[in-house]
Amino acid sequence: QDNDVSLQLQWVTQSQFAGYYVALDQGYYEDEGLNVTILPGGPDIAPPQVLAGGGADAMLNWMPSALAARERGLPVVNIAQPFKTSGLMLTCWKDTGIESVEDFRGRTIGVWFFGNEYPFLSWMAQAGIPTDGGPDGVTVLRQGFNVDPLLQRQADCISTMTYNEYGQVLDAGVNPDELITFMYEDQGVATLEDGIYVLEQNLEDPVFVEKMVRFVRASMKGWKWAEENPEAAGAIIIEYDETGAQSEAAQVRMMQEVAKLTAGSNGALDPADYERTVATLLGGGSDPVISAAPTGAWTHLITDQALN
Amino acid sequence: MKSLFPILTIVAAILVIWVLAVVPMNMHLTADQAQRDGLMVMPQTPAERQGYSGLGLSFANAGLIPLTYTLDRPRLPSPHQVAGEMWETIALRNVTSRQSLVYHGWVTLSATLVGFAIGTTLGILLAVGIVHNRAMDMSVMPWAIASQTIPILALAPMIIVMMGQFGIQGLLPKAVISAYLSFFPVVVGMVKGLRSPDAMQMDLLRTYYASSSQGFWKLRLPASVPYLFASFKIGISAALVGAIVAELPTGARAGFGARMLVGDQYGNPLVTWAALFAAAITAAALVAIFTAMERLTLRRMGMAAA
Amino acid sequence: MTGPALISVLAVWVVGWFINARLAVSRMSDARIIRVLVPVIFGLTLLLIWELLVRMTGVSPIVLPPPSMIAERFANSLPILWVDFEQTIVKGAMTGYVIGMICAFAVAVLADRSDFLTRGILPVGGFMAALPIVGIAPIFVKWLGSDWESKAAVVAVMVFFPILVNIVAGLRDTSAMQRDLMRTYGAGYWQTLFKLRLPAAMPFIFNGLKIATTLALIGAIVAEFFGSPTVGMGFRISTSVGRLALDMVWAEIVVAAIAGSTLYGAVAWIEGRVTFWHPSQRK
Amino acid sequence: MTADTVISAQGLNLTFQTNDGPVHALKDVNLDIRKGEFISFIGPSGCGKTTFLRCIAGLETPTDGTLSVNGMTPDQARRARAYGYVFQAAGLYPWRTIGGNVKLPLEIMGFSKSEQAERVARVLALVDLAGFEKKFPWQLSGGMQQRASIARALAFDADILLMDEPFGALDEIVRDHLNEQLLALWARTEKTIGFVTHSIPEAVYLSTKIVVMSPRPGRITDVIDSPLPKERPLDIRDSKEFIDIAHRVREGLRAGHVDD
Amino acid sequence: MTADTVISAQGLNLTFQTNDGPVHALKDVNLDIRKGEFISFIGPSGCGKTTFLRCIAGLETPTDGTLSVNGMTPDQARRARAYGYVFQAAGLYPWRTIGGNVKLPLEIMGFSKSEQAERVARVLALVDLAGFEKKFPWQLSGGMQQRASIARALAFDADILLMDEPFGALDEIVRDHLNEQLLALWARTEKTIGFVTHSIPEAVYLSTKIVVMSPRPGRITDVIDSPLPKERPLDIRDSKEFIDIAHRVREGLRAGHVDD
Ligand SMILES: Nc1ncnc2c1ncn2[C@@H]1O[C@H](COP(=O)(O)OP(=O)(O)OP(=O)(O)O)[C@@H](O)[C@H]1O
Ligand SMILES: Nc1ncnc2c1ncn2[C@@H]1O[C@H](COP(=O)(O)OP(=O)(O)OP(=O)(O)O)[C@@H](O)[C@H]1O
Ligand SMILES: Cc1ncc(C[n+]2csc(CCO)c2C)c(N)n1
Ligand SMILES: [Mg+2]
Ligand SMILES: [Mg+2]
Repeated sequence: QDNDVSLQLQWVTQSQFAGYYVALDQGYYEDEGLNVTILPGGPDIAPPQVLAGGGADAMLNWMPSALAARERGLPVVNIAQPFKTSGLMLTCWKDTGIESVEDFRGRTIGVWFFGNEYPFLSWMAQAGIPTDGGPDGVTVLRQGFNVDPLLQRQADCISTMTYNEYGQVLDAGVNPDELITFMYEDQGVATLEDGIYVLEQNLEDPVFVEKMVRFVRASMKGWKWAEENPEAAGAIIIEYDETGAQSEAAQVRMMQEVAKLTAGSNGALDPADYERTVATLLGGGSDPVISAAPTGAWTHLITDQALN
Repeated sequence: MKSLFPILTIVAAILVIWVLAVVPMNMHLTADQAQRDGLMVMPQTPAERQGYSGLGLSFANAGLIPLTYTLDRPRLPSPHQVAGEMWETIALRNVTSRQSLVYHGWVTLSATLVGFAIGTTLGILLAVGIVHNRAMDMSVMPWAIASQTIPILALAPMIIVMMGQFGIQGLLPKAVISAYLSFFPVVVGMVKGLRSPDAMQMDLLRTYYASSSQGFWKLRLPASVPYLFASFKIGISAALVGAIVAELPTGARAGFGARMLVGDQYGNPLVTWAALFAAAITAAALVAIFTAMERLTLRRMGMAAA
Repeated sequence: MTGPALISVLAVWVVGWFINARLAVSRMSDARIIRVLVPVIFGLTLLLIWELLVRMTGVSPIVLPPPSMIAERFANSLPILWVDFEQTIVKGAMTGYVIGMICAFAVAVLADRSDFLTRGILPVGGFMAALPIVGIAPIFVKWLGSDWESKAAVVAVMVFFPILVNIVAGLRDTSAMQRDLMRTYGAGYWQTLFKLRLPAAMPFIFNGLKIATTLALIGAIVAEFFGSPTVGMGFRISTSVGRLALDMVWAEIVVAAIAGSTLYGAVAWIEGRVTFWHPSQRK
Repeated sequence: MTADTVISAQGLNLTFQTNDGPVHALKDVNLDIRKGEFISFIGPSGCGKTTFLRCIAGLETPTDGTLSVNGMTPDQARRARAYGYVFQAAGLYPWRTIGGNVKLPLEIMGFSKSEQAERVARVLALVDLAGFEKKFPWQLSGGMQQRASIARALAFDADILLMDEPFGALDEIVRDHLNEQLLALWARTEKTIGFVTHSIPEAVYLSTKIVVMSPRPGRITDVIDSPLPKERPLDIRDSKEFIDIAHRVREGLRAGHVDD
Repeated sequence: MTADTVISAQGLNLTFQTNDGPVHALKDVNLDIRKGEFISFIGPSGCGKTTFLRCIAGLETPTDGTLSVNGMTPDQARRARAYGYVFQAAGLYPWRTIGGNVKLPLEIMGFSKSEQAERVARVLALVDLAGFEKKFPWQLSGGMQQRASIARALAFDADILLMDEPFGALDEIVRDHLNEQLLALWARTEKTIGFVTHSIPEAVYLSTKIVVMSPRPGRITDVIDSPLPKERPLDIRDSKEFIDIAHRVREGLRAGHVDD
């Protein structure tokens, strides 16, 4: 059916994806005549793979991962970029004595892999710090899905999202002044996060394009609503969370933080952000994430129509 | 029921060890928290405390011991915390609520049962083929063993993506993974069972000039029933594990697996532990059901007392 | 699926099966080469079908790579595969296997001293064995850190129960007559254990050890999904999925299958040496 | 070979190929069995008694020589269900009642339901097991189980009955009793019976003809015709005639016996 | 009870508690066995032969009555390793060679290594198994296995030998042969032998005294002293005397036998 859209998320239902759930809940998709299915992600669900397998029409992805997929021969294209700012950061114990990036040498740092390691690796490459665990470099831990490695001091620093894991560290009773954080944005190594991607060949189909226009329009409407109504958006997330294990307070807080990241975006990709992301990734030293600047990795085709 | 008392004894012993272990396991976190709350903690900085073992730190801060039992995010929750969480999510919630472990149990169980049905059917068919066809016997068995050395968690996302490609979502992909884990014990057990009639019993049928299908229905199949039940009992717990594993990459929406993952990701260990125990209890109950069915069937077949 | 693909797949299947069917009923079907050849041909047939299907139906290699691509990746990544193998199998799985085995022996001998303990330990052990690995793995990672120690612990827990059950069953497998014989000699508990019950239990014990090999592998790999250093088979599988390097994922799966089958074979080989006397080992 | 010969073996040879080389289980066996005879095969372990019986039953194929059963090849005779076979152990299926076990061959041979019931009742009565139809094998003593297995072989009323040490596992008293009953049955039904045994008294008590066999290679060393009357009370075994035949059988056995 | 009584049972009773209620396995058993006697126990299945032997061996505890072995309680006698016990099946440990099996009791009783080797060689020669020391049980025939198990019981040279149907599973010829050897051994060593059997000829051929037992409740119904000379060639079994005793035993058995 040609009004059906399925969207593959990168993680389980949470406020990181509030815009879409709000659009669904508030009937924005319906208003556009769309029948949208949101597919939550999970560990080891690779959205590009789902897209390649035809399991979804569109996916959310971090741009480094999407560009890497593109180089691997899966031509995905960014059609919209609701997240303007990166929420990724490293959170460290202050009492370890870490004050600057240089102090990472000899430390153990938790990093998410699964396509989310690219920003970190580029950063370290630019800072000239090896990641092979030598005395001069950092020892990288493949971080699981929680903040325990930090709390239990198995790692000196871990990766956190401003909107999620950082809050969990605080929830565990840690005071912000016990911690020192390194925002990727502040380090000049920020890469674009949650963007909407589709397969390139689908964009040759005017029907699909038209469908995506409506989808992006409704989604952005959802995002803006969520930014303005974080409490309500958190409640909506709780409503859609089938596990029943999420707490509303945490989701509301997450929404408040996410709102800061989506605030600067109307949905259209800012080419300058794109160029910065590519530059960061290409600066990846001996083992760069992408070997050449990609072409055609994004388009304003959809947003131009959607935002009119 | 003469096993009840020994079981209770062992359970009691484990509970005692568990309760004792809570203190050293949680002491570092407790000490950190106590310090933030302005209590006196020895030694004074978290970094120094890292040098201590949990036990050592407990001796240094005996006064903090009660607090180790009430942490919100313990490394090792105390038994009463887990029991409390289970009581709350099993007994106090409406069974249709998403907060109810009964609801999640049903989500997992339905995939388990479908997967088990597929797995056992496949396993039995394969066993029949192996027993009746020499080529199949020689070809399939080594690969069946190799198939079980493949980490299912690695295959699960691929299976789910591939099935998603054909528009199959929801229960079925989970069931397929659960079937993958449960077919093997059934094949092994059934091959053994179908081959359990001795040469004399087989010869007897030859003297009657019985066809091979008569041999199957009148001899091999009934003879394999005890083996079948043994396989069922292993297969059903394997199927449950499969369904739980499959719940992680299916979008971790609902079910025991989803609860375990989400409990872990959002720093809620009690949710994880409660789901873990609920899953083990479910497995035990399923096995118990098959044990009862086994007893009933064998008694009806006249094989119970033999 | 397209017509030609279907036809060629069917053709490959028919040819492969025909060869095997002939070999299986041939006069030399008991010869060692045939016993090896038949499963190999079967495997090759499946691989060929896989290759054909992937190539002819145009499935993206990001979803399912063809075997040829996996083989190429395997050949080109031997050093990485080797360090992953060391980390996961040698450090994680083997250590855990040995620890689990030793614990199982200790508990079995303890339980064996009294019927009361056996009655209590077996059901409780069965209950603990039913705790799903995806639940216990994160807990052990939390307790013991991301490196191989937590993997070894997961493996030890997974293999403990099947081995224990088999030892206990094996120790009970002596006939009343064999035990009475020892009584007529006025033999003590340990004499009876070492001279009668342990040797008699060996076929059971090896049964448990064989089951445990595959469990050990799966346990070590799966536990890495919940936190690990940047090496190891589970780490590589998970990261490679994220990087869409499915050929690497399958190369690791091949390593797992080879390692698993080899370990299984090794245990079976030792079993053959130790239980040479058992009817199932005699020709 | 006369007109009423039912089983005839001429120059029968059978060699098993084993890992330790060929085993000559039967060598140059010649034997004619006439209708209504009760013929016992006796000999030490491994002399080929079972193998010979299995050849007759078409369960084993001789490497050489000819063998005919009711004028057919053994395999044809098997397909024609020409004989009932009783194994050493009762071998009843534990999941079937006694009645169900006896019914088994009838089901396989496609007898009608009513015919099945009727025959089961008749043969169970014949072996003194009327009333035990609904019991499971483990609820019966060893002797009763063995009687049930004989009933099973009788159910489809073949003319030939082949029995391979049917009473080997039973105690002497029960065995005596079953021997008596078997004789009575034989007298009543006029079946041809081939009977393998290890026991000299049993062979002498039952048979019209005793075939003494010897191992390595398995062969017939003596064929002794019994002059005992058809009517045989149990204490015929204390008679001079009986003891003489037994003595002759024992001598025959001893001669062929290779110490192990 | 005279001075040379080695085993003495007075008013022995043993009741097993089973799910189906109590089983009276031994009722009022009185028996004295003198040194050097060869005493056989015969009777139908379930009459308590095994149970009685096990009581003597201290493997079973009587519910009532007194039993002494070598002047001790059976349990003391067991710990003093006063007897060798031979079971119905050879029951050799398959993972030990023949030599290793015979050595087993010696290892347990702590004989020195050299003594072990010497005794193994001696008893294996005694049962005609010299040269088979390195073989595994399954490489031997049933008769040879049974001889090995007798060697095992003889290895530590107890004065009493208790044998529970040791030849039950063997064929008649092999059995004859072992009976002959057993008699020779007994004559040479002057051991006291308690022997359980189902076979009337075997009991008569071997014993100086035959104890006939009867089931439900298990009890002694007859004790027959054998007038046969100590020297017994195998064909003594065709003698009038032998047949008379056998007849008496059979009558005794029949009287006590309840048909199953
Ligand atoms: N299927 C077989 N394969 C190989 N050898 C066999 C097979 N069946 C029997 N034999 C051998 O053939 C010989 C005769 O065996 P058979 O079973 O006929 O002896 P038997 O007289 O019935 O002995 P028993 O009294 O022990 O039953 C023996 O040496 C035996 O080992
Ligand atoms: N451990 C036991 N528990 C319950 N009942 C027993 C036990 N051992 C023997 N019996 C019963 O005691 C009775 C005597 O048994 P026993 O084994 O002594 O007989 P037997 O004369 O040796 O018979 P057989 O010739 O069959 O060996 C039987 O009814 C038997 O069922
Ligand atoms: C193995 C694995 N690691 C990370 C992610 C995805 N991911 C994307 S953003 C984020 C932080 C969410 O708060 C996480 C965890 C995944 N899907 N699988
Ligand atoms: Mg035989
Ligand atoms: Mg007995």
